[in-house]
Amino acid sequence: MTVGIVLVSHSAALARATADVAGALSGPDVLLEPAGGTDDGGMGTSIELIRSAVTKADAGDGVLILMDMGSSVLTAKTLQADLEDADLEEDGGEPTVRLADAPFVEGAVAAAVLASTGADLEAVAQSAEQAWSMRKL
Amino acid sequence: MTVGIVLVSHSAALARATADVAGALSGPDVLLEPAGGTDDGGMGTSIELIRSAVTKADAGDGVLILMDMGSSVLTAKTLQADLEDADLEEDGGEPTVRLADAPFVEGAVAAAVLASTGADLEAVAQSAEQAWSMRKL
Amino acid sequence: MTLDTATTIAWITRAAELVRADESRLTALDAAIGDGDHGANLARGLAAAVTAMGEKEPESPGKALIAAGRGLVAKTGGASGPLYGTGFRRAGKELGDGGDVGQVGAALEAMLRGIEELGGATQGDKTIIDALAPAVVAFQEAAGNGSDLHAAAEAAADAADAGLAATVPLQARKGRASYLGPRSVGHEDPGAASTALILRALADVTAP
Amino acid sequence: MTLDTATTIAWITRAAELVRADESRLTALDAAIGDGDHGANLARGLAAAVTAMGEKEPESPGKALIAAGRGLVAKTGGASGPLYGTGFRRAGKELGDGGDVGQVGAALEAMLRGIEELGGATQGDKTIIDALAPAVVAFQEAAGNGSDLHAAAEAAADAADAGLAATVPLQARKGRASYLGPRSVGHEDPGAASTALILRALADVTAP
Ligand SMILES: Nc1ncnc2c1ncn2[C@@H]1O[C@H](COP(=O)(O)OP(=O)(O)O)[C@@H](O)[C@H]1O
Ligand SMILES: Nc1ncnc2c1ncn2[C@@H]1O[C@H](COP(=O)(O)OP(=O)(O)O)[C@@H](O)[C@H]1O
Ligand SMILES: [Mg+2]
Ligand SMILES: [Mg+2]
Ligand SMILES: [Mg+2]
Ligand SMILES: [Mg+2]
Repeated sequence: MTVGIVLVSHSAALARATADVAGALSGPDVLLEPAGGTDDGGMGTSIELIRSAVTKADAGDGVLILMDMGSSVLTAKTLQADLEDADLEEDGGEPTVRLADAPFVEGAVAAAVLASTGADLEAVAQSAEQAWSMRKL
Repeated sequence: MTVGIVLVSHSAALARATADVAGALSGPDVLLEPAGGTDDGGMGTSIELIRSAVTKADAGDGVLILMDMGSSVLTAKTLQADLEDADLEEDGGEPTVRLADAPFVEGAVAAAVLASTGADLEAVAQSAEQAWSMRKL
Repeated sequence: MTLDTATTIAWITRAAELVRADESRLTALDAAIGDGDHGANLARGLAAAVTAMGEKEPESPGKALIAAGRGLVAKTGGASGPLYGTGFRRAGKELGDGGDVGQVGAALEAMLRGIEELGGATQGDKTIIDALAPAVVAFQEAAGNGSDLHAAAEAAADAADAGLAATVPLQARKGRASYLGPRSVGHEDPGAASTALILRALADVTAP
Repeated sequence: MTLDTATTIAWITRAAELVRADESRLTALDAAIGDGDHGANLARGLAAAVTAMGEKEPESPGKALIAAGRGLVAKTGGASGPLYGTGFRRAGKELGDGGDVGQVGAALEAMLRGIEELGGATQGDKTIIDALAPAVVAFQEAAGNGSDLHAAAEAAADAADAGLAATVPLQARKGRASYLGPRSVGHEDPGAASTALILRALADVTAP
């Protein structure tokens, strides 16, 4: 079992760099997909970029989505509602997604490392969310 | 008064992208300096890159340093000790630095926005540190 | 008159026109307390909404609003995209095949609830809600007093304008502007301003 | 013999040799529970330490260690850089112009305290401390029992080797490896391994 991780940011560069930092710790088995910026590369959020990142990250064990702030959060929530609707209306084949309420970088690192151990979606989500209580000094 | 901000990460790309995201909210008056990676561009931390970022970010009102994790934290602490030593031994002209115990991206955004209001170093540091208690969902 | 499919399409098309005409004003408002992209975001999002309705050839007012909502979500790029997009989709689900003044009032209320649920804002937070909530109240009050669709939409648009004006002294508690704390005081909220245009567009297209 | 300036420079130069010779072993240990750069990091850092001592032409053992510490901090690039760098600088300050077995014991203890303070690790966290702490105890015990500098350094190096071996069953609680949780169990800690080499280098250069 390997949970996938999607990183949603206003900034394509921030999503990509965070995926690289977390991937350096988790190793290559965890699919970390950045979904930053608008579909034309500007600052903002694109539901279609997030949707295709979710598809890429999903290996059948579910996908955890981390968001930086503002429109990233609102767009990820909207996608989640969409996928749940589609799952009800259609064949039920949509990936299971869980949104993480977590600090972006610290949550991504914690989630990626735990995902690399084969933990399930709920456990990976909790490790990201517990990153609010980590301290650095 | 404008407090400067230095972003220390293992990854040059992460430090730079975080500076850009925070700068988009704070506007051009706040000096946000990335100090990511080693001095030859690899993953890691360089005390000399941090030192020169601190010098660039300092406008005389002090500099807040945010770190992502691990060696970023240890190297920033070592630089702070160095600067304090130098200040005692020499002419006292070293910049005042304060390390923030904060989530990297969320702390940088909060600090940059508050710095743009002309708040002092301690207030800017506290706004970064309070970012541990923000929630997204 | 009722809000039939053609009028619904005309509403969103008119909203796109009004937003495009005022794009630079909306952008200036967002530059003051946000990141200066609200005008461009919503002009792009509403253009996509119009295109989506054109492609879908919806056979009911409700389906037209759902298509518009999808276009908005897909292309706006900022916080206002998922908010308005979710709002229009909720309104469309509520509206279905209907379109009399009472049904439109219920649809606007569903839009309000959808935006509240997604964004977590309440009145006074200096957002879309500060224009939309009083507009819904005014619409339903007018409808309750026997007004026709146009008169109710006029009342809603006027209430939205008043709600927009009332955002000036507020401190933002949601969205990007909330990062500014007290510095967000003294400006109109860009999202409240675009909401006022969307309701004005409804009044325009329902005029006899 | 005492640890004079030339012997101090020889110590760090020998440590650089031992680390370079075992660079791939250290890297493999770090690849298992970290990011696989400890060998390269420390080879680069100790080379810089040797260069820094050469440039500084230090006139005391203490100043030699301080120069080495600065080189390590400047060039290592990983967590071990500030840790060893701070450790050697603290050791240098403690050592000053001295160099008898008691003074070297005190300097090693200052190194340990400096690393503990900076990194916040204690014995059992699967770090440098797990090799250095028992080494300091063994050195001071040997010195207290009348051993000369070489014998005390041998005792310290042997204790560091034992401390390294004892890191295998531990779960890391500091540094990158701590992210792995239980998966960090079953491997030697790379920092403890390099500490053992640094102490072995001291035994080598103090041999009669
Ligand atoms: N949580 C929220 N609830 C309601 N409205 C919100 C919320 N967050 C932001 N808004 C509205 O969105 C507007 C900004 O939209 P826009 O500029 O398009 O997005 P962004 O802030 O991502 O650049 C704000 O003026 C505000 O009215
Ligand atoms: N807080 C700490 N206290 C003591 N030693 C530590 C600490 N953090 C890391 N280390 C040591 O550093 C070693 C890793 O060093 P290195 O690979 O050079 O750095 P990085 O982890 O930044 O890549 C670990 O094996 C451990 O012994
Ligand atoms: Mg905006
Ligand atoms: Mg924006
Ligand atoms: Mg390493
Ligand atoms: Mg490293």
